[in-house]
Amino acid sequence: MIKENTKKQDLLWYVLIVVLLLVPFIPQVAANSFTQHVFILILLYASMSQAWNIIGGYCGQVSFGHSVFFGIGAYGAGMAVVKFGITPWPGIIIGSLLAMVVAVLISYPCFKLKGHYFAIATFAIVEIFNRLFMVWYWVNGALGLDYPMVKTGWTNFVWYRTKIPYYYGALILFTTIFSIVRFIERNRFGYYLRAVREDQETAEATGINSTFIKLSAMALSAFLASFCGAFFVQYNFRVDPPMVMSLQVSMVFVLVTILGGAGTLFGPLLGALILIPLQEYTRVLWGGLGRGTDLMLFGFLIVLIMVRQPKGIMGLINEYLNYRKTRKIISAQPEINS
Amino acid sequence: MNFIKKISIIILTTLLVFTLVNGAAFAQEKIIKIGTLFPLTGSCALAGSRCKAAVETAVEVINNSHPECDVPLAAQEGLLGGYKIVLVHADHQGKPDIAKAEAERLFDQEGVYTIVGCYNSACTNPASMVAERQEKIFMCGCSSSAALTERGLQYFFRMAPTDKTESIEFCDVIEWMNGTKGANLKTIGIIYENTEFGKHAADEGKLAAAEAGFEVVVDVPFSPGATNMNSEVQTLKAKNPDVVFGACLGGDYTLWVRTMKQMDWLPKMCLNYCTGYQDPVITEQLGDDANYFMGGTGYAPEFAELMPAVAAVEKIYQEKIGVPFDSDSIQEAVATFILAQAIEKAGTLNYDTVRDTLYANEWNSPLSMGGKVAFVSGGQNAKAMSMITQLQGGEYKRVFPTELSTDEVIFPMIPWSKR
Amino acid sequence: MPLLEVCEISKKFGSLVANSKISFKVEEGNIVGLIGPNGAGKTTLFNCITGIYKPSEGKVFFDGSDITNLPPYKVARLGAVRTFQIVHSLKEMSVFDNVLIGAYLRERNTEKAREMANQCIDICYLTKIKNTRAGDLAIGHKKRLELARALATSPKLLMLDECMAGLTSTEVNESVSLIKSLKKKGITFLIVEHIMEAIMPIADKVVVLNGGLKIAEDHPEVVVHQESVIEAYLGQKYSKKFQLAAKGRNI
Amino acid sequence: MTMFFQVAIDGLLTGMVYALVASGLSLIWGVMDVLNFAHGEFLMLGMYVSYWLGFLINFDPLISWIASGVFCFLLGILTYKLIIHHCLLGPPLSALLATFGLSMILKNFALNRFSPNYRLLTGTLLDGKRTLIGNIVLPMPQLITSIFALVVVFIIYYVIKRTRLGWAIQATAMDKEAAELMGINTERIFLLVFGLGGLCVGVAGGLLPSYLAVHPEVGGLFGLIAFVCVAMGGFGSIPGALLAALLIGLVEALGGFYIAPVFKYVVVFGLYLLVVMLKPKGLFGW
Repeated sequence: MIKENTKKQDLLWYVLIVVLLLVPFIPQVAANSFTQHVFILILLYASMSQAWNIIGGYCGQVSFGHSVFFGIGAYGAGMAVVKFGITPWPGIIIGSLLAMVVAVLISYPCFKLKGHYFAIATFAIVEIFNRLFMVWYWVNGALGLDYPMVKTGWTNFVWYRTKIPYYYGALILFTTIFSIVRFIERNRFGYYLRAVREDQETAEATGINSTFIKLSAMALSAFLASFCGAFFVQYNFRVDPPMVMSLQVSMVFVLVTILGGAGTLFGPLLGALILIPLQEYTRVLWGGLGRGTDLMLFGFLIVLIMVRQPKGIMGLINEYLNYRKTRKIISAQPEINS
Repeated sequence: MNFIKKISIIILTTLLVFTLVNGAAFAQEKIIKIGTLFPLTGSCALAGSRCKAAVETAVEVINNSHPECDVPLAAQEGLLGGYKIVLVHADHQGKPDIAKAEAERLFDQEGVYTIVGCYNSACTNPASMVAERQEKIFMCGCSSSAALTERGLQYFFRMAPTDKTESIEFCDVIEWMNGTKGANLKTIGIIYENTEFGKHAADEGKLAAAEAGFEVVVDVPFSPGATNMNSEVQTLKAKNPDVVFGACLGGDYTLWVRTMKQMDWLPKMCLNYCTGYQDPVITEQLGDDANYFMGGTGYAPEFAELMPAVAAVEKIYQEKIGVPFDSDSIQEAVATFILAQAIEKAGTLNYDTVRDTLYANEWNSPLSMGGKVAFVSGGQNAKAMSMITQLQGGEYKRVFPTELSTDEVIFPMIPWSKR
Repeated sequence: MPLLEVCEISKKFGSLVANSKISFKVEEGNIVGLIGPNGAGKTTLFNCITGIYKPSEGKVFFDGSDITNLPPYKVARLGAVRTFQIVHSLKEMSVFDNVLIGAYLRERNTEKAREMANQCIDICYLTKIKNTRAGDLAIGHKKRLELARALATSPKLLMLDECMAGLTSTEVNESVSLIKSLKKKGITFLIVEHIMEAIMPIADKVVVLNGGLKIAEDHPEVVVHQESVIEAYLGQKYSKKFQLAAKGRNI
Repeated sequence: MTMFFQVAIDGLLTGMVYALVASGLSLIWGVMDVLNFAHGEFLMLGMYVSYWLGFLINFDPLISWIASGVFCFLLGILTYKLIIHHCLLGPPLSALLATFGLSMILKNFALNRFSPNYRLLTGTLLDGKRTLIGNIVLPMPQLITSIFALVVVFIIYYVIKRTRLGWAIQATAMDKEAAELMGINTERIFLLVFGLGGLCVGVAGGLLPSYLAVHPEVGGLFGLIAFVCVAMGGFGSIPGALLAALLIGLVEALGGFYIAPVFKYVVVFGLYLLVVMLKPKGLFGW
């Protein structure tokens, strides 16, 4: 039965990728750069949240500190292009490795903390990083780094007139991160992550080095988040601390994942699919009024989902599936009896 | 179950509405769409909403016949023989990434001809790059970062004086005071919000001070939206500079002044970049405490005799938003007028022609101080100027340059205890 | 060489002495019962052995190596695996996944680990409920799930902390027979237990603690006759019963 | 030296306001294990209540804190009924995110209704008054607000430690099920605790407009600092929150003055990290 499920899921996964590959060929999308923008953001935010999901969802360590890693990746790319005038790729790699190191260094002491204490400690870390980057002269502090005009193409990962390559870039990012998580989910590491989430003491008693597991999950998560940060900069041609390294950015990671369903493979995608178009289109419709109507609606939706289904949209779907299953069983019962 | 249905209905309606809005073509042919892009939510929402209203005012004057207004294009209706301007508003929330996305949407989806914006320099930068890449014109009213017009963009025009010119003017004032009044001002302190805007202003301030030979003894960046500014003011007080340059936005500005009052400290002279200081509600909020501060001002209601044409336009503006123009918002109106004038003069909507026309002429602009606008390469308005004013009895008195001044500077600032 | 050797273990919490110089040995293939009244320091001793607490003094040797200050997971990796008095199941995961996590300790390959987990589930009679969420189980099943997860790690020594408390008598019997059959497979047991009927018949040796001290260590039938044990722990009812039984045997 | 004491006193005065904001949060956290993300926005609305009373019918903040306290009490109760109550069943994070959503709603509601204008009450009773102790300046609005804060914190503490209601709250905090068995209506206790949390922050909000401008974004940093105070003080401990708040106020002022103003929050958050590294459950945590 498990086997069967896996196959079904595999099929769903391949279909999804093929559909996403074909999205730019839909004439409506191809003609509409804003729709492309929304699609890119969906993929990017789904990837970001999936990176967070590794540590926050599967491993249960709710970190509000991911914008630090996101920001380091972003600055890696930004510094390479703006300060050193080279292609962003070395910066991205160095940034991501650096993010990994920073993740391990800051989370090792923090893992001593439990629950809300951990969450608030990560808050504090974001605020500290944010304010330090705000005054760090070498990375231009509060001024931020603005991209100069550079040659377009994959070497610089910059395009000015089209968004399709960005779309495919985001798709590559998305597929990579989702595949990694999908692989993890079904293997030893994934089970260990969940064991640590559920009960650390039991996990230890079963021979799991929970500190190592948490640290490696954090490192992996930071590495992937950092890639997303680099993509974000390459897409927006600018990086400054409030944009990439603030509590608000961190909240996006958490929000998307939890809304979709933490600790599930498709949760982040579902969360992004709902949240991002909502955010973008409400802004388009009501943002111009300048009355905060869009953000009020956005907040209202978050409250609504949390109140009605605290486990997120995946929880909703699971509930629905279970409901159907039990109904099937119930309807099958009389036949057995008779 | 029910909930799934509800959610999907919500989402579907949202999408549906969006597609409808997107698809709805304007029936009227003779329109020019112009996008506005300002921070309408978030910490700069106040300034953003004023700028938006200023653009609306300008468009109102251009589109309809307003013979009472003595500004170009007011008497006639529309442009190019009947073209009307239609505004599309967008909100960038003070975030550069959203500014870029919205600029793209305005150009690609809404099909606007040009964008007026974005107040925050950090947002103007990426948004104007979008325009530049598409070779479309971007009109910037009041973003003050000098770097914006040093990028060598072809299609970017900015009306307001930069913080660079303001800084130089500040130093001129100090020199003038030293020269004519024997003020003996030597040291400068800078207090600024640690954001793109504040940092730029402070950097330019330091450069200008160094060039003029003043010593910057203390440099206090602070995080905007602070709960208190005790340590900031204490730091200033400890170093006790003769002159303080301030770059603080509204809420922080009141907090700053109040804190100085509590600490019972004032510099001899206080010069502010055009922000919190020239907000029209500041005198209402701070009462007498607001007095004797000085700053660069591009426009204040007290300038009526210098700029007689503003009053009629300001009336329309005030109906919309309840306060008079301030020097930020009026620049956005100027931007709109200049663009309209250029289109009218060029006689076409071709971007290159309009751009060349913009560069080639000196524009008559009754809403700008000095009444003229002319652009130099990079898009800076070379005629942009501001005056140094001092708040006296709740009014912005012109004090420098001397040829336009009406009142004497009250120097040094009257200490709190003697008010 | 004994499989587990506890040498002079003491554990103090501030001024409270929970264990004082306790020593005993567990031979390979035996079932050793660790008994004593509430607060005797049994669980503390367990925690000292498995590395959850660091003992104040003394040493623990397992399978020839010193495990005194090793962290819990290293102890578990060496093959000494415990269960908890208050069940700690991984609530949001299914029974199968719970056991699978145990199986992964020795087997990285997912397919093989699954096989192993299935075997352990069969052994512990959990097959029917293997897809149930662990948090939804009844207490009896939870206790057996703990056992199954520990078992899946292929331990040399299984340390059970009151794995029968709160079970019905049928369930206790099931568990007893399960332990017996596992013993035949060569697993050594160290069992903390309150239910005397369950532990006495199967133990090869019992160690009795009282007030942090070891007061007896011997074959169950011998222990129950020791005055100190009777007084300290068994109380009137059992002592009479056992003494009667002993008398009966004598006659 | 005068400078040092001046700065330290300023810091302590700020700290006491933090304490009042944080004690409400601490209460909620301690009893329900819920972090209220909208706490700063409660403060903001409390400030608006006080501001409008002052602006429209000339009430002094010294009176209108009662109104804003009551307002935030009701707001707390409403929040609990409509949102938190439902979230308690889910994972611990759901309440946090729901209140995050709520904070967005409240912030933008204020923007929508009251416009982004910053507003400051002028001509209040205490406006601009100061006292001097030696060379040290004590601004009256801050001083009175701080004293009020201290009194309210002590009252709350007293209520919890010494009254029947307080015991019921404590019992609920320690073990909800056991408390229910003892005949305590925990549902009502939760409701009340959320109301009390709102009350604390409402009182703070009522007093602040006498020297702090009100605008829709004003609550953000207060909320964040309250979080840190609470976590630093320890799980639900009001004395802990008080001590932490005073410490934070002090460190903020001294750090801001002796290191650099721009680093003052870095110092505050750094201090928090240091404390929890040494005592993972906060100063008074258990």
